[in-house]
Amino acid sequence: MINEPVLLIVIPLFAGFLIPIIYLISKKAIKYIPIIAVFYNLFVLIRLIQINSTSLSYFTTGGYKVPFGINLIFNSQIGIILFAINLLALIALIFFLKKEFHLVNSFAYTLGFIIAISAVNGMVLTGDLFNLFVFMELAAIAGYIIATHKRGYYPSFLYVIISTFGSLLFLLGTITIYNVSGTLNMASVSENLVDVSPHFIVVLSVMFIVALSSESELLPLNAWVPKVYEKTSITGSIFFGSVLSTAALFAVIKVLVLVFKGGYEYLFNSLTIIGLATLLIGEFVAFKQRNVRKIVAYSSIAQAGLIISAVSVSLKNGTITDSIFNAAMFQLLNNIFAKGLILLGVGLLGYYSFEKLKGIAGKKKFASILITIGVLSIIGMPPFAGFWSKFFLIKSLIANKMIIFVAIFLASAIFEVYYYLRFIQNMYYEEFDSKIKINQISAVSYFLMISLSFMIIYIGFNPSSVMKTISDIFTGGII
Amino acid sequence: MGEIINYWTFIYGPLAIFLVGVYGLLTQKNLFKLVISINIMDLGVNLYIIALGYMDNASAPIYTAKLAVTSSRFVDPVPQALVLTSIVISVAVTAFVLALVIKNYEKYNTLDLIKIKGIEND
Amino acid sequence: MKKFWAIITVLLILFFLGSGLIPDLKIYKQNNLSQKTGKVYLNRTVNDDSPFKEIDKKLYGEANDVENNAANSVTSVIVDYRALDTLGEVTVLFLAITGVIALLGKSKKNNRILFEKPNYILNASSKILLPLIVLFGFYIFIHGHITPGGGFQGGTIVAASVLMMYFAQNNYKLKNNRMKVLESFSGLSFLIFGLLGIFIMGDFLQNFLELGIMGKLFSGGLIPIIYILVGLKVSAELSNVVYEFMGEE
Amino acid sequence: MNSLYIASIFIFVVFVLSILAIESKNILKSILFLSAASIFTAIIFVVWKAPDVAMTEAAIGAGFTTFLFFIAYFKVDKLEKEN
Repeated sequence: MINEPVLLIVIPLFAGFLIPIIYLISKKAIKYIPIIAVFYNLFVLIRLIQINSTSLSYFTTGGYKVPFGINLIFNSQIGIILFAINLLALIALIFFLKKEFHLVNSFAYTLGFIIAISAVNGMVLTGDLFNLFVFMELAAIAGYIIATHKRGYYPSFLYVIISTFGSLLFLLGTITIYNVSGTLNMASVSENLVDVSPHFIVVLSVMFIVALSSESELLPLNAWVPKVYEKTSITGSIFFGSVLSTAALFAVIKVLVLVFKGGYEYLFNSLTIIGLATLLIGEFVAFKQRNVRKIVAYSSIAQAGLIISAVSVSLKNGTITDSIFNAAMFQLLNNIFAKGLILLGVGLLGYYSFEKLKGIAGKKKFASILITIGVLSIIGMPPFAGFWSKFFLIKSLIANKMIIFVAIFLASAIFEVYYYLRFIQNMYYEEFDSKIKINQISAVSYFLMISLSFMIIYIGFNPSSVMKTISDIFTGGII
Repeated sequence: MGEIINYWTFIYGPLAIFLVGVYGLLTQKNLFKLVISINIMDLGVNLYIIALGYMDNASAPIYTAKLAVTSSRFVDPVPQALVLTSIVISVAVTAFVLALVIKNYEKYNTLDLIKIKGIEND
Repeated sequence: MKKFWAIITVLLILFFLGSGLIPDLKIYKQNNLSQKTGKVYLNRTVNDDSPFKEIDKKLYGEANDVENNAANSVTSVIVDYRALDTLGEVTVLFLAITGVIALLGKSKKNNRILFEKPNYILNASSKILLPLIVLFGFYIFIHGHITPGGGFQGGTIVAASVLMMYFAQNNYKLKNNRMKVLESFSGLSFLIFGLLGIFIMGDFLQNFLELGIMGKLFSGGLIPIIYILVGLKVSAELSNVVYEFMGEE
Repeated sequence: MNSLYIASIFIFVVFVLSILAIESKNILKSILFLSAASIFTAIIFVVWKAPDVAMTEAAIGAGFTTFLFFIAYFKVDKLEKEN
């Protein structure tokens, strides 16, 4: 039994390269390869989490020593995030193969999805700047293909343009770092970035933030998000909402922690402002929408802003303020499940605009209840998971005297509660339009939704144990 | 004068080419032109990367019989490897996005970004 | 007016980038390799105890105990030191081309681009040239570890021969399924060699073959094998792009 | 010193060509200007002692990308004529 994290990248790639050969033999058989690959991935991940402790381990590739060869970084914290991402990917994949396989050129999308999983794992695992660029580009190309799932050619084009601009900026920043510090390894960059001027760090970090903002849905380059969410399929929306954005956010956090950890206070201050601005603008625009997918898209942007600003607040003093950082990680983890549940549930109902979803709870009771669980978790109602992450976040922020931050956060939360409750109210208390055809929801889909809501409720009822696990893992040992 | 030429050649020139691409992204509305802008940005970035690896009086990083003794008078091979990767990635993206341009034309019957936006919003 | 604001924006960005970068960028005259990864790669001393030391021995044609034996240092970086990048890069191309096939494959009703009918000389000479071009492409990627060039360049040249056939003969049709099999096969072999590295040596893509003497054709362990696989993959992929873009009859 | 002047002049040429590629009204001309800029970039790479990159840029950047652009342009052109 090999216990190398590189398997998480290699196994989906192997499945991806196998698919074209299998396709020539039997067109149906390609359904099962990705599922086997992701199951095996989850199995490997459980083994890895058991074996590796909370401290950071470096895994070399090619047999070359750490600062010189490409290395992957892993500890059980990264393992948990990866586990959640892969689980969501598995759910989306099962749903895709069950329900949307007939939609379009099934071959390309199956392949795109499985390679996207590999790329996303690579983004989370890699400890090398240029390697991160390559995996980001791979994930982005998979994203372009997934975005065209329902003939969304224009959103996909927009996404290509914006994301390519971002990745070219990232390349500029990477090579500038290489020129100054002489290395591409994230951990040793920060050791070698000592005697450079503050102005240089500002320019460099602005480059990186703008570059990484396109994939992680942060402010300057996130114009593609609502358009792509609106036009893509259910699988696509889960992929963008729960899988890709989480991995990209984690990549941003990794770059921040590893490369810029040397106490650049102004950088983290400005990042906090960017994050809070993203939060406010996202919530404010979501407030005006009357289409569930657009609401989730803008709320997803807002959540990204919240997490980034919390992380940068926690990094401000040159060391990591554990309590804030852990709460932000908890929030990141909760968002994966809640957003996935809402997108899946609404996708299964088949309608996205408020007009068509009027009173649908009367006809589809169980599905509506499951969606409501996701919504309540995202807006932070007890006893669901989202409540506890927000609670811990506010508690730790107040303990660190970040009153303004808390005020902005609470103000945005009011917007969020309002528009999500309006959606719930619309589902439950409006008159059902009898002309609207109701979709049948199969047992498999129910099973997927129930498993997601089970996760949310489980975390919701055992917050202290989960938080304890998280803080055990995250405290001190963070990357 | 020499300094100015240095700065132009190694930093401002490549950055200027990159920014010409950015200018294209900001002003153009034909889909083909946008793809061309991206390619120009790519040229600028590649030039910048190679420029940072360049040294005077150094030779290409290939060992040959003539350059028998190892010395540090080689150009840095890392930026060259990175540029090779980035060129291949850029041609992959270009192939995909050109296919998208064709599909966009098939769907909307126009290549004008603003008109497509108008059709989308209707 | 839009152009004016665009120019202003661009100039601001240029000023911002330039002002921050220049004082700290060691531009080319001071650009020494002494503390850079590039020097370690050049000296082939990554796994030594003191990687940044000055070495002063003849490598080409003599050294057979160097850790990475490709005479072309760029190749050694791409295929060996940073091989995971190359795996990702090859996959990017593979995935993008799958996307192209997915997008263009549907609308194939009489969509072939026809140019003026080629005359007899073009028709006949292209048949003679085809094996020569393919041979040249193969030469480039087989010698990727000794001379400039390698899998990507050679693969493009092979794909260019397919393009030439499309231009020179109006009824030419590529057997694209074979190309897909070749593409998958070379990708899988790349991964299998990488996994063999784990099984035999303990690290993904670690070299487990004899290194030989630098500068010889049979040297460098896994490097030529992987670069040949990359070359085959790239030529198959780009040929498929040519096929998709030129369209069927 | 000599190579510096050569490189600076070629960079200026690439700069001008890229402006022409952006500003040209005709798409075909734009594509040709882009292709020319790629070729000059490849020459700069040779001057800067990067033969591998120069080969890649010439084969992939200048050659293959230009082909892709042309075919895409002709396809759109054909669709335009059919309508």
